[in-house]
Amino acid sequence: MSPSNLLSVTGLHKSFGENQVLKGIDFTVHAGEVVALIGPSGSGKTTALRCLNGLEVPQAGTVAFNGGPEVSFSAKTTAKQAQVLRRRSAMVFQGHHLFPHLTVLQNVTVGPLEVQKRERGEVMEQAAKLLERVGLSAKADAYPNSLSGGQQQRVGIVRALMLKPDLLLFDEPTSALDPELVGEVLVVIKELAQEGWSMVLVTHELAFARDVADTVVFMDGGVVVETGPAAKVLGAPSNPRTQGFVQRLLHPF
Amino acid sequence: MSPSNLLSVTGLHKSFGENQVLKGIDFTVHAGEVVALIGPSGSGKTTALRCLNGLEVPQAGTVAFNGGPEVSFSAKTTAKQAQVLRRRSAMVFQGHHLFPHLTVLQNVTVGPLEVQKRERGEVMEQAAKLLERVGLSAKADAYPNSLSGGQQQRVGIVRALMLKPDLLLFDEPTSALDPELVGEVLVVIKELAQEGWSMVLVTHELAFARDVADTVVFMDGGVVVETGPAAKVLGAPSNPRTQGFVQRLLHPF
Amino acid sequence: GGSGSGTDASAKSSEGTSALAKVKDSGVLTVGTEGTYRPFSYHEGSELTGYDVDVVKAVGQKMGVEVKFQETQWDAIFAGLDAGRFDVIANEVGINPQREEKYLFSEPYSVSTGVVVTKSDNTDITSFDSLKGKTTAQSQTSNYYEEAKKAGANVEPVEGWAQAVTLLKQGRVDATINDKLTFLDSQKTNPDDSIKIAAEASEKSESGIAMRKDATDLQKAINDALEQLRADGELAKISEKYFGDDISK
Amino acid sequence: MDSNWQLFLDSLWPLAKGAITATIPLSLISFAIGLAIALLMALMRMSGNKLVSSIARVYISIIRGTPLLVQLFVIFYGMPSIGITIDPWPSAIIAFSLNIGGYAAEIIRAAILSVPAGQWEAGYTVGMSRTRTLFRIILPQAARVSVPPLSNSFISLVKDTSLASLILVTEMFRKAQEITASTYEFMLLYLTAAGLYWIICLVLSGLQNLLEGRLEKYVAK
Amino acid sequence: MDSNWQLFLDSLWPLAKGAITATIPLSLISFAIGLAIALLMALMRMSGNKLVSSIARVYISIIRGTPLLVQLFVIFYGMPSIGITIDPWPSAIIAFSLNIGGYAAEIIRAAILSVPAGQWEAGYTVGMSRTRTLFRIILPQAARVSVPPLSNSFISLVKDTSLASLILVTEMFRKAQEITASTYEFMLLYLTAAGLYWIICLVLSGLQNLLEGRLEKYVAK
Ligand SMILES: Nc1ncnc2c1ncn2[C@@H]1O[C@H](COP(=O)(O)OP(=O)(O)OP(=O)(O)O)[C@@H](O)[C@H]1O
Ligand SMILES: Nc1ncnc2c1ncn2[C@@H]1O[C@H](COP(=O)(O)OP(=O)(O)OP(=O)(O)O)[C@@H](O)[C@H]1O
Ligand SMILES: [Mg+2]
Ligand SMILES: [Mg+2]
Repeated sequence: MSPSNLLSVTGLHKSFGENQVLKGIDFTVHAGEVVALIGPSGSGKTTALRCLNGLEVPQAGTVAFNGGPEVSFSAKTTAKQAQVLRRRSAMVFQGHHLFPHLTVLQNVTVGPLEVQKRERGEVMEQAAKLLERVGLSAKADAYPNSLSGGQQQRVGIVRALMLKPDLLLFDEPTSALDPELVGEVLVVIKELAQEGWSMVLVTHELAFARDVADTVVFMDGGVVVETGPAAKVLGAPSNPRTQGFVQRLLHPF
Repeated sequence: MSPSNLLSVTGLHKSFGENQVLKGIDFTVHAGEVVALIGPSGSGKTTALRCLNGLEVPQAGTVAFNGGPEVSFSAKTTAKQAQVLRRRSAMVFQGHHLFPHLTVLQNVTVGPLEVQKRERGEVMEQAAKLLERVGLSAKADAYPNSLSGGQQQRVGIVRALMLKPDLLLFDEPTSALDPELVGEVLVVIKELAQEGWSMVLVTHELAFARDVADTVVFMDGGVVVETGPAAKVLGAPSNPRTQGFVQRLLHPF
Repeated sequence: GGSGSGTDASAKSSEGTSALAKVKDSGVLTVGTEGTYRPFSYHEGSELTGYDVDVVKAVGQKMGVEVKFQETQWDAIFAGLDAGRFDVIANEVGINPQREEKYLFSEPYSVSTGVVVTKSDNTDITSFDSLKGKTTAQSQTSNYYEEAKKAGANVEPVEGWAQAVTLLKQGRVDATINDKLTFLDSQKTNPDDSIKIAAEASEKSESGIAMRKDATDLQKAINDALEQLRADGELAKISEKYFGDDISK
Repeated sequence: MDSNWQLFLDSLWPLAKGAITATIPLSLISFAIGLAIALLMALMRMSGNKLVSSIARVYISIIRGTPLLVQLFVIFYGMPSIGITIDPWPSAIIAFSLNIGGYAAEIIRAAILSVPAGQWEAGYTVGMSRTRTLFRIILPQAARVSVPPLSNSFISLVKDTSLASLILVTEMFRKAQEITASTYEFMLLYLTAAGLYWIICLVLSGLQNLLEGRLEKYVAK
Repeated sequence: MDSNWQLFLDSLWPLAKGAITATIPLSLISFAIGLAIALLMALMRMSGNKLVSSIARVYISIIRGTPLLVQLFVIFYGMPSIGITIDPWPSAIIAFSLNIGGYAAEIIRAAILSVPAGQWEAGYTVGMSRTRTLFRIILPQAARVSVPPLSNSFISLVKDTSLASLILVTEMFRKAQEITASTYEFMLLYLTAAGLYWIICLVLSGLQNLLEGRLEKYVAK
């Protein structure tokens, strides 16, 4: 592993019953790099991303963080064994999945306080700073249901940041949002990217991917079809499947 | 009413309890015209559209089709009185709302056969033609749950067309769809527009609106802020609220 | 015992027709009974049988009417009589002053003794009086519920004999008071030497056919029939059949 | 032990006969009528008319708040005092139907409310009236959601029919009591009856699963 | 009529006392224990282990498929034959708890399943274990969904406690029967008891509404 590699994914295979969803996925994330994972619906993007967070257990392959943990999967790997990966990464879900019975502040602090057992003062300070940063200081004591979709998704991002992960994982963070609210979330993600956070981003917002991603990984049918710099893969894709997909999204009618 | 006017909407007022949602809406649809209704979330677009189909009963104002029906609303108007409007218009919903317990064919023919009591042979012929037209002949006997989102929405459009309405109403017909499937639905709507169907289209797809709409109506806070040719309102809006909104959607980050 | 209160009723019925006339007109005497109270009213296969059942059948014969049985649980039996669901109850209903306040009774057709049943190894219960402070299991069916209370016992209500004996054998109660006949019959069916009769009541208890307060003419007709059955030995014969003994007087 | 075994075998047929001739038909008929009442009550409860919905509320509250035993008593033993005398079987069916009517009303109401509002509107937009939309569009979908709780009610009803013995209906549990009365073996007989109830309930649960499978496609996804 | 009125007044206090000293505490205690059993059974039923989930299935099926009366009898009259003699009150509490355990297990299972899968994953992603996610994240949300059906079970239980009279527990209905035994005024006493049950149930429904309101925010929207 080269020293600047934060994460190496090699040979991931994952089946659900008969359905082989990942057929050997390889890619690398360097420290500070933004990787966009794109591809048609059903191509396995979500599944691949979830494997990085130990939410899905592949049957073969390796997920290795520089400095550990490193998990080599086999048919016998259990969910418990996969969960060590959560020490380094944190996930932001498409549907935000905030805890509806906890306030915004409780949502973002429950992990650090109750699981990581960090010191209360420090956690509260961090929470205040991050909520401030996404413009939600005033909402700390509100319940998620009283927030707009964009606000909920921003809280979701703070919840992930609070865990101090080395790698942020986003699964279509704006696709469940009202079109007008998409911008406010993309702006936050863009700022995080500019600050040097490492992230893997599954998205259909190709214009956004072109703007913020360093590398684009195009998946189709459970394999990586094309990988390269964002401008190259999205602007002048070499593979015809990539071309068709990009065309369909950028010029739908 | 000028003879080319298909529909005139004047002074629509609608409140839900204390919440005044429409504060006097006026616009006109000419025969063969495509009107796009745009505006921020909560501005009352859906409510206005539903009033045209008698799904919502405003407290004041008039909805008049050329040649009737014409309904003048007051606080006493009942849902029953409003429902005559359905004779001329048909609605395509955001979430398609197909009947899950009926096949595709039953979904599109239940109205003509059981409500309009039209002749079976003619109805079946029309259904076959329209399903063919949206590329779903093969799915006539499938149940909605087995279709993709884009297919479901196309069936929703056929269900509306089967009623032989003079005016088609679309409420964000693609906003619940997978980005890749948006195109196939927009293409169908665009073709209908080119064939000369009259329609009112609530949408956030500004690029699409600019392409297919003749007239754009921009609503905000329950009133019509700006109305005009699509190229004008979307390209060089005169009102600052319109400008802000268009800017936000076209350049989100 | 007997139906001392029968005389003060002026034989007027709510609907203008007397209870007897109703029975005579329809030709049917409807009888409420439990059908689960051996050996008085129970099922042999699917056939309803028992001492009370046979007696009331014979009464019907003498009266020249058909007898129809309605089976219900004790909880509902007086409610059924009140509601006119049946004309009479034949279910070894003990005659006591409380009941006589609300209902009419025929002359008794069954005279028996209440017995205190305990476990065989019990030595401290020897009389009704020694029940004071003890726990007994009684079904509300019988007079014995009241008698146990009178004796100062702590009464646990149960559904019937079988349950009472189970409680007794499990040591959850000290005794149960019931009809001697029930005890004898159960010993005949299920010989069980772990229980015994510990004491016998000095007073006889009498059971009769119960009917509504306004049915004085019906009461008279039934008494007449019982009298005839007594006279021609039929009653004694029925009694012999079930108990090997004449318990009708 | 041997004689217990014999008694068990001997009592199986009488008990099963009680189930076939009374427990099961009583349950089926009452449930069918009860469902109709329940649908009516559910619709009344959802009505915009305050009076109509209050009537349904009170009805449902009384049915659910008072013991079934008392309901049976009132109909069979209480009604004659106001001049209405109803035979045992009709009384039992009336009481059980009214009871199911109260319990199932809430189930049906919840099921109707669980169908997305958009389904009503889709019905309207193809021109259907409220009533037609209800029967053609909403109820078929509500059916799927309501099968599990309704089948619970039905299973409860099967067991509750044992109360009918109080109003002169000879059903399975009454048979068990009859045999108990002459054999004094109540544990054995009650267990046998329980076994038969269990079998009936297992069959019903099996049917429930079948039905749920059939109705699966009726749910909007 | 006057003497009926008098009897009604006279019996109110004994019946209410029966409710306060037996019906209500019996219901409350059994329900609390029953919920714990139900949660365990629901989790077992959802377990990936075939054996564990089968045990729960059979338990639930037997409890729901056999009459409560028989369950009470087995525990009170049947257990001594295998050497276990339990007093009336504990017997009643055991029987009712086991019964609620069976019925509520399915309710709780459905409620847990109704919480979106994403909530589990959100728990995992902030580092929680399965158990912590269950108790900290899932159950609070399942609570809202399960309040209406659980409150139904509770209301049924209140009325079912009348069966405890069969195993020597003197609760409200038994009191009514005792008074009946000396006055023979069935309808009056039963209706009075029914009225008291109804009042208890109305209070419970009121509490249910309060609780539902409180838990409203717990539902993901
Ligand atoms: N838990 C699961 N059980 C069974 N099949 C699954 C599961 N999760 C995903 N799949 C299947 O795996 C395939 C890939 O799914 P995945 O969600 O990874 O695709 P995706 O690329 O994220 O698609 P989309 O763009 O629609 O989100 C699909 O065929 C899907 O049906
Ligand atoms: N049935 C209803 N009852 C009460 N309030 C309603 C109802 N329908 C809509 N509203 C309110 O009316 C306002 C306008 O809603 P409407 O759905 O018409 O907006 P919209 O412009 O379509 O927004 P969006 O772009 O989010 O679809 C909102 O404040 C909404 O909360
Ligand atoms: Mg995905
Ligand atoms: Mg809208």
